[in-house]
Amino acid sequence: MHLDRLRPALLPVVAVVVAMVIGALVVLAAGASPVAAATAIWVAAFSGTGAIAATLEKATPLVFAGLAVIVGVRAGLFNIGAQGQLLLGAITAAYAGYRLAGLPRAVHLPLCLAVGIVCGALPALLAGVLRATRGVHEVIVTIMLNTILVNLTDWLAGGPWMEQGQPVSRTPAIVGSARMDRVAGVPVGFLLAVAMAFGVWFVLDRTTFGFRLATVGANRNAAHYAGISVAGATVAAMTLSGALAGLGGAVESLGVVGRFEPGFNAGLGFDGITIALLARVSPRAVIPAAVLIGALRASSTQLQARARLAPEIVDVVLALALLLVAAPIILRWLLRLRPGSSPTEVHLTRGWGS
Amino acid sequence: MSESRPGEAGAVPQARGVLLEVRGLTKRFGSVVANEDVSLQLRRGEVLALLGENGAGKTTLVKMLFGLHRPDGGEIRLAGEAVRLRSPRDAIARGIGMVHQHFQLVPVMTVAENVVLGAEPTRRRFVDRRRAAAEVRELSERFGLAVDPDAVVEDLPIGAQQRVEIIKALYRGAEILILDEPSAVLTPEETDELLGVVAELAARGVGIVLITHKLREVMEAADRVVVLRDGRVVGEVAPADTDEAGLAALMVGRSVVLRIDKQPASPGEPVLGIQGLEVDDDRGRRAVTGLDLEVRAGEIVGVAGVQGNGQRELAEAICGMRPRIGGCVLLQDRDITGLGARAIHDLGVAHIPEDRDKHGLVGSYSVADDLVLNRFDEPGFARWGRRDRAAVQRWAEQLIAEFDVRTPDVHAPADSLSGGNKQKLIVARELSRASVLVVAAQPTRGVDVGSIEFIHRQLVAARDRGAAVLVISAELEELLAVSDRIAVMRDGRIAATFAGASATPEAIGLVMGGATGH
Amino acid sequence: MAGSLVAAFAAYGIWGFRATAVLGFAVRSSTPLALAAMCGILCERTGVIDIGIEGQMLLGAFAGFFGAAAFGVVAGVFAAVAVGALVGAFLALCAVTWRVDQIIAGAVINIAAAGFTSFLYRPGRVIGSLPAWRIPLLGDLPLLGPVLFRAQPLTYLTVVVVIGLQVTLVRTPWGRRTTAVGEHPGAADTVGIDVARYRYGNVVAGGALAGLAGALLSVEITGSFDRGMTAGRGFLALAIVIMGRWKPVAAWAAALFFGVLTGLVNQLNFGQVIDIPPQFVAMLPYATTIVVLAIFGTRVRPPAAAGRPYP
Amino acid sequence: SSTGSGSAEPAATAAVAKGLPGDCASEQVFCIGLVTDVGKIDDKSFNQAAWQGAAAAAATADGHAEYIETVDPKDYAKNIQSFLDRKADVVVTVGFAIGDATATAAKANPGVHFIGVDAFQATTIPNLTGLVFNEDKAGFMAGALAGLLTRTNVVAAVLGTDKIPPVVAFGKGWENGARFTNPKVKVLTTYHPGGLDVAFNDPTWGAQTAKQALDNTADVIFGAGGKTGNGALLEVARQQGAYCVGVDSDQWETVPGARGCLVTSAEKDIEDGVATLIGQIRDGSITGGNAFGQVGLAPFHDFEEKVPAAVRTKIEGIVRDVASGKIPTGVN
Ligand SMILES: Nc1ncnc2c1ncn2[C@@H]1O[C@H](COP(=O)(O)OP(=O)(O)OP(=O)(O)O)[C@@H](O)[C@H]1O
Ligand SMILES: Nc1ncnc2c1ncn2[C@@H]1O[C@H](COP(=O)(O)OP(=O)(O)OP(=O)(O)O)[C@@H](O)[C@H]1O
Ligand SMILES: [Mg+2]
Ligand SMILES: [Mg+2]
Repeated sequence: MHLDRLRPALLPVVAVVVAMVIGALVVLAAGASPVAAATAIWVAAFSGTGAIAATLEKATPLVFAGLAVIVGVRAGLFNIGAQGQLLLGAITAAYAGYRLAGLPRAVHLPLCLAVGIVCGALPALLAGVLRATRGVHEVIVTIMLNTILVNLTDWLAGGPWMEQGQPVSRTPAIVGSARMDRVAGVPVGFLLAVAMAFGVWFVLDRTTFGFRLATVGANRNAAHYAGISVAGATVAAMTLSGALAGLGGAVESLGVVGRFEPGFNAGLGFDGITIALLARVSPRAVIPAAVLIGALRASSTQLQARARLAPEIVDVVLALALLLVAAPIILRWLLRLRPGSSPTEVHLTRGWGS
Repeated sequence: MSESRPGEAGAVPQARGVLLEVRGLTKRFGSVVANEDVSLQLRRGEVLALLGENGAGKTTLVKMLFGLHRPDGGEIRLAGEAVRLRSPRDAIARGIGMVHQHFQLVPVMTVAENVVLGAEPTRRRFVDRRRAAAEVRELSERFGLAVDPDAVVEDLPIGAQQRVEIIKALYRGAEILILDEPSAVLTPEETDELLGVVAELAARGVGIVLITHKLREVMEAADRVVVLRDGRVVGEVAPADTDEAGLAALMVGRSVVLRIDKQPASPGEPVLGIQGLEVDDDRGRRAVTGLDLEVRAGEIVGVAGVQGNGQRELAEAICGMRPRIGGCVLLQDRDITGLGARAIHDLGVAHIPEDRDKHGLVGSYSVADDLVLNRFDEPGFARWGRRDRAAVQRWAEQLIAEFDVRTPDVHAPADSLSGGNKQKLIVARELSRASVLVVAAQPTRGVDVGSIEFIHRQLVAARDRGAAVLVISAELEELLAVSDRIAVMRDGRIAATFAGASATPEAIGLVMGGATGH
Repeated sequence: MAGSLVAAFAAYGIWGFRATAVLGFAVRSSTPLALAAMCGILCERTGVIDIGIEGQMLLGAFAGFFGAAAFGVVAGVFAAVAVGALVGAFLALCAVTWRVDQIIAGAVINIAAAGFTSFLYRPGRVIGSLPAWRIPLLGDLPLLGPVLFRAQPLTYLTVVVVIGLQVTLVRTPWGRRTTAVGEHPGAADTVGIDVARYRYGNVVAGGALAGLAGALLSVEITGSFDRGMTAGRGFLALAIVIMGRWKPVAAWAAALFFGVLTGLVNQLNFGQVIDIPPQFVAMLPYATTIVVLAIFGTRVRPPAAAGRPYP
Repeated sequence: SSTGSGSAEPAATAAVAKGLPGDCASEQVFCIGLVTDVGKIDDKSFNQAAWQGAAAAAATADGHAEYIETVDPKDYAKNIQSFLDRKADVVVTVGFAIGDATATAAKANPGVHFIGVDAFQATTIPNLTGLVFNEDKAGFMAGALAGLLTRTNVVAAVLGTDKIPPVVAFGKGWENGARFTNPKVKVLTTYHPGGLDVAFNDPTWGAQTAKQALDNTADVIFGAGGKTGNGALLEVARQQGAYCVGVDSDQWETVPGARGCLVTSAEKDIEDGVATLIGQIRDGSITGGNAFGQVGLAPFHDFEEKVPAAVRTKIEGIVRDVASGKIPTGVN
C-alpha cells in the first residue's frame, strides 16, 4: 500500500537517473569525460547559493509554463500558446515596472504582477471564447497568436516602449520598487512559483471548480448533463492557463531580466509542454521537474568550460528522461523489473481535446 | 478482398455437429474473477442463451470466444480442434461473428461502409461502393432488416444501428453468431423481427449464442439455456422444462417477483405541466411538435412509442439539456422553460438519461465521483468550493451497498463496471435523493431481472414519497408494470393516453403504429 | 477551385507580374507546409497525434542535405525519406507498442531532433539542388506557367501526394480502414482489421512525408542545411491539418491560403505601399486566419480516436 | 592575414581542443576567452568571424583561445564570469545584446581587457573597446554597385530583422547607394516576419522571398540576415542572369553555393578587427571607447570579367569616397 503510493512519485526520479546514465554513455561516445560533465552540472547547478539561485531562476518560468499547460490539459484543451501569453505578460509587466515609477513597493510590485497576469490571460481568453462560441480549435488560434504576439512585443520593445538613447530594441530598466529580489538566496519569483504550484494543485484536485474542469475535459456530454457549462469551463481553463503563463512572463521580467528584451524568452512556452509531461500533469510535480530542467539548462556554461561538451547534450538527456517517464515499459525492461511491479503509463492527453 | 460472400451461411450443411466447445475457461481482471472454469458446447443450428445477472461474466466469456480477451486458463475448441484466438481476425477467419453489447460502428461512415469494412468489394483497387450498397440492400431484404445503405450511421436511431450490426455479421457469413444483448435497445416489434432472423439463421445451420436479460426472448428463441453466476456456470436447462420465474430464480439464486404489486396511485397536485412544447433534434429537425402532458404528484406516467418519435428529445427538454423552441414547461406551476440542466436539477428533478455512457457517466472517474456527478458541489459534498472527498466516499459506499452496484470498491473507474452495473450506478445517483419529479429514460436498459425488480420498486417508492415520475421506455412490459397512466407518443406529440387498468399491449401497439395512418 | 482560378487571372490582369510573384511565392511556400500537413493527416486519421512533425522535418532536412553532399541530390531525397520513416517508426513504437502518451512522444522527437542535428552538424558542405522542370507548353502559359509548371521535382511530387492521398483515403479499402481505425479502433478491430499494423504503416508513411518535407527545405529550396531551419513550419502544419479538417486537398488549400497571405505581405513590403511597421505586416496572415475562422467558425471534429492508444 | 579565412570550416575545432591552460594567471601565458551571442560558433556569421579573429590573434601571440556558446541570453554574465574565473587576459564578447553584461564585467575587472564586437560604447570604459562598423557605408557601396549593374532598374534586399540596428544600417545604406548611382532604380526591401529566434535562421523564407523579388523583375539581390540572407543568395545563384550580394564577411568563402551569383559582399571585417584589437592589447596601444573596423566590398572573384571596367572604376571611386566620408550615406 505504502509502496504503491510511493512508486508513481519515484518513477520520474528513476527515469532521470537512467537518462543520465545513458547520457553519460553519449558523452563518452562524444569523446568527453562523463565525470567532468557530472561535475560541471553539479557545480553549475547546486554548488553554492549563487548557483542554486541561478538554477531556481531558470526553473521559475518553467514552473509557470508547465502549470499553464496542465490547467488546459485538465479541461481537455491544448494551449500551445503559452509562449505568446508569456511574452505579453513579460512586456506589460516590464512596462508597468518602469512607467509607474514612484509608487511604493507594496503597491508597485503586486500591480506589475497583476498587469502581467491580466495581459497573459487576454489572448488565451480570446482562444477560449473562440473555441467555446465558434468552435474554432484552440490549437490553431494559439499557434497563430504566438506569432502575432512575438511581433507585437517586438514592435512595442522597438517602438513606443523602447528605451531612448540607445539603438537596440528593449524597454527601459524596471525600477527598484518593482524588482523581485532574493530572500535568503532564493529568488522571490521561485517562491511565488512554488506557491502557485500548490495553489493550482489545490484548485484542480480539491475544489469543485477543478472538478468542473476535469469533467468537461473527460466527457463533455456528461458535463452538459451534470449542468456544468462546457463553454464556461473552456473559457475559464484557457483564461487561467494564460494568466499563469502571463505571470511567468512577469516574474521573468521583474525578477530575472530586469526589463523586456526581445528574444529573451524564446522557447519557454514549448518547454512548458515538456515540463507538464515530465510532471505527469500533476501540478506539484512540476516543481521538481522544473528544477531538474533548470539545473540542466543552467549547466551549459560549465559543460562547455569543464567538459568541452556542446550544450546540446542537455537536450539529449532531457529527451531521454521524458521518454523514460512516459514509457515505464522501457524502464522495466532496462532494469529487469518484474512485470506489474512498476506503475502504468501516463496518459494525459485526450486527443485534440474534443 | 471480397472473398466472403453474403449469405454463405445458407450453404452450411445441416449436420448437427458440435461447432464450439469451451472447457474450463477462466478470466481474471486484477482481483476480479470474471469467468471461472466455464465449460459449454454449441451445436449447429442451435440457439444457446447465456443468462446471468449483471456482472456475471457473460460479455467476458463471449469476448474470449471472439478473440477480444485472452483466457487465463482453459481452452476453446472449434469443430473439435483446440484453437487460440489472438484477435477478432482469428475469430472471423474461423467463421465467428459477433454483435456487441456496445455497438462497434464507425459513426461517421455510411451503413454500407460499415458493413463491408475490412472485407470491401473492390473494382480496380477502389472500394466498389455500388456493389457494397447492393449487397447490403440484398441482405436487408432477405432477412427483413430495414436499413438504408447510404445513411450515415451516427444519424441513425439506435434500433437501426442494431440492425446494421447484425447485417455486418451476416455479410461475413458467420457460422457461429454471438449476440450480446441485441434486444436491449430494440422495440418489441424490432425484437420480434430480430428473433425471426435468429430462427431463420438457426434453420440454416448457424450456431447462435444469445445473451439477453429478457426472459420472454429466452423462452421464445432458445433451444438451451446456460446460466452464469459470479463467473461460474450454475445451471443448464431447456426452456421447455422451465418457465420465466424458474429462469429468474436460477439466475439470481432466489425467486424473483416478475410483476411488482403496488398500491393504486393517489395523484395529487400537478407537478409537471407541458404545454405546446416544441423541440428540435440534434440535426435541427423538429422532434417534439406541440406536445401537451401533465404528471401529478404521486403518479407514474409511462411514455410509450416507437423509438425516434421524440421521446428522447422530450426527456432532454424537460431536464434542461436541450433548448426548447416553443411552448412551455411548468414545474409545480413555475415556468422552467428557460432554465438549464443544473437549475432544473436543483429544483428537485432527477434524470436518468437514455445514453448512459455518453451522458450518464464519466468513464474515467471513480465510482464515487460518478455517484455525485451532478451534485458534487452540494453542501454535503463540498464546503466553500472545496470538495469533501471523505464525505463523497462515505456516501458512495452507502449507495453501492444500498443499490447493489457490483464493484470492487468506490475508487474503481466506472468504465470497469459491467453494463448493467453502470446503469445501476446512475439509478442509485438519481433515485437516492428526494425529488419532486423523476424523469427516467430507459431506466432498466441492460439490467438483469433481479435488478429490474429493484429499480421498479425504487420508482414506485419515489412515487409513494410523493414524487411525480415520468418513465420513458421502449419496453411495453415495463411500462405496463410500473405506470399508473401510459401516454403514447407519435410524431412528436401525445397520440393517446391510457389509464393503467385499461391499457393493453394491443391497444397501445395500435396507437404506436399510427392507427390514424402515418 | 474554378473561382480561385478566375480570381487569380483577374489579379494577373490588374497587377501583372506582381500577381505571378505573389502566387508563385504562395505555391512554393505552401509545398513544405502541405507535405508536413499530409504527415499530420496520415497520422491523425489513423489515430496517432504527431506533434513531432517539426523534428521529423528537421531530421529529414539534415539527412537530405548530408545524403546529398555525400551521394548526390537524389540520394539525399531518399535519405530524408528514410530518416523520416525511421522517426515515424519510432513514434509508432511509442504510441502503439509502448502506449506512451503521443504528445510526449512527439515532444521527445522535437527535442531530440533539435539536439541531434545541432550536435552532429558540420558546416562546409556544398550541394547542388534539384533542377527546375519546365513542363513543355504548360510552362509557357501566362501566370500559370511560372506559378505552377516551372517548379522543381519535389513540388510536383507534393501535388501528386496530396491528390493521391485524397483519393486513396476516400476511395480505397486502405483509406476506409484507416479512417475506421482513427475514428473507432474497436469497430475496426472487431471486423478483423489489425489496428496496430495500420497505425504503424500510416505513421511510418507519414514520417516519410515529413522527411520529404524536410528534403524540400534543404535539397530543393535552399540547397543548404542550418540548425533549426524548419523555423516552426512543423507546428504551423499542425494548425493547417486542423484548418483543412483532416482532408488532404482542403489542408493544401489552407496552406495555399496562408502562402498567399504571406506572399502579399512581402509584396506590400516590396512596394512600400503602406508605411506601417514590418511587425504589423508580419502579423497579417496570422491575424487574418483567426478572423476568417472566427467569422466562418469551424466546428471541427477531429478523428475521434486521435491521441488514444488502443486497446 | 589570418588563419581561417581560406576555408568555410571554422578554425574552431583545433583551438577548442587546446583550450585555455590552467595557468592563465601567469604573466607569460596569454589567454583569450570569447563569449558568443546566442547561436553557434560556426554560424558563418559574426560569431564565427569574431572567433576566427581571436584564434588568429592567439596564434600570432603564441597564446590560447577558447569560446563559450551562449544558449540563453540570461547566461551572458555567467559565461563572461567563467572566463574571468579562469583568469583570462582578454574577453571578447560578440553582439550588441551582450553589451550590458560586458560593461558590467569590465567595470568590475579593471585588470582584464574586454572587446565588445558590434557593441557601440556611449560612455568610455578604459578596459572595454567596442568594435563597431559603419554598416551603412558597406551597404551603400554594395547598393551603388547594384545600381550600376541592374538592367531592369529593380534591385532587392532580403533582410533579417529591423530589430537589429546593423541590419537596418546595411539595408538603408543599400537603398541609398543604389539610388546614388541609378536614380531610376526601384528598391524592394523586406524583413523576415518572425521573432528574433527565427528571423536570422530561416533560409527557406529567404530563398522564397528572393524568388518573389526576382519575379518582380529584380536582378540584383542583397541577402543580409544570417542564414535567412544566405538562403536568398542560394536561390539567386540558381537563377540565370541575376546577381547577388553577400554581407558581413566575404561570402564567396562562407557560402560557396552562392558563387554562381555572388558579385561581392558588403563586408565588415570582424575577423581582422578582433585580431587587430587583440594585437593592440598585446602591445599596450589599446584605448577604451569605440574602435571602428574596416568596411568595404569583397573582391569580385569570378565576376571580375563580368563587371564592366567602367563600373569597376566608378565603384572604386565611390568606395574610396564613402570610406573617407566624402560621399555621405544619408543614414544617420
Ligand atoms: N485510488 C485510490 N485507492 C484507494 N484509496 C484512495 C485512492 N485515491 C485516494 N484514496 C484515499 O483518499 C485519501 C486521500 O488521498 P490523498 O489526499 O493522500 O491524495 P493525494 O495523494 O494528495 O492526491 P493527489 O493524487 O491529488 O495528489 C487516501 O489516503 C486514500 O485513503
Ligand atoms: N476491462 C475490465 N477491467 C476490469 N474489470 C472488468 C473489465 N471487464 C469486465 N470486468 C468485470 O468483470 C465482471 C464481469 O463483467 P461482464 O461485463 O462480463 O458482465 P456481464 O455478465 O456481461 O454483465 P452485464 O449483464 O451487466 O453486461 C464484472 O465484475 C466487471 O466489473
Ligand atoms: Mg455484458
Ligand atoms: Mg595570463
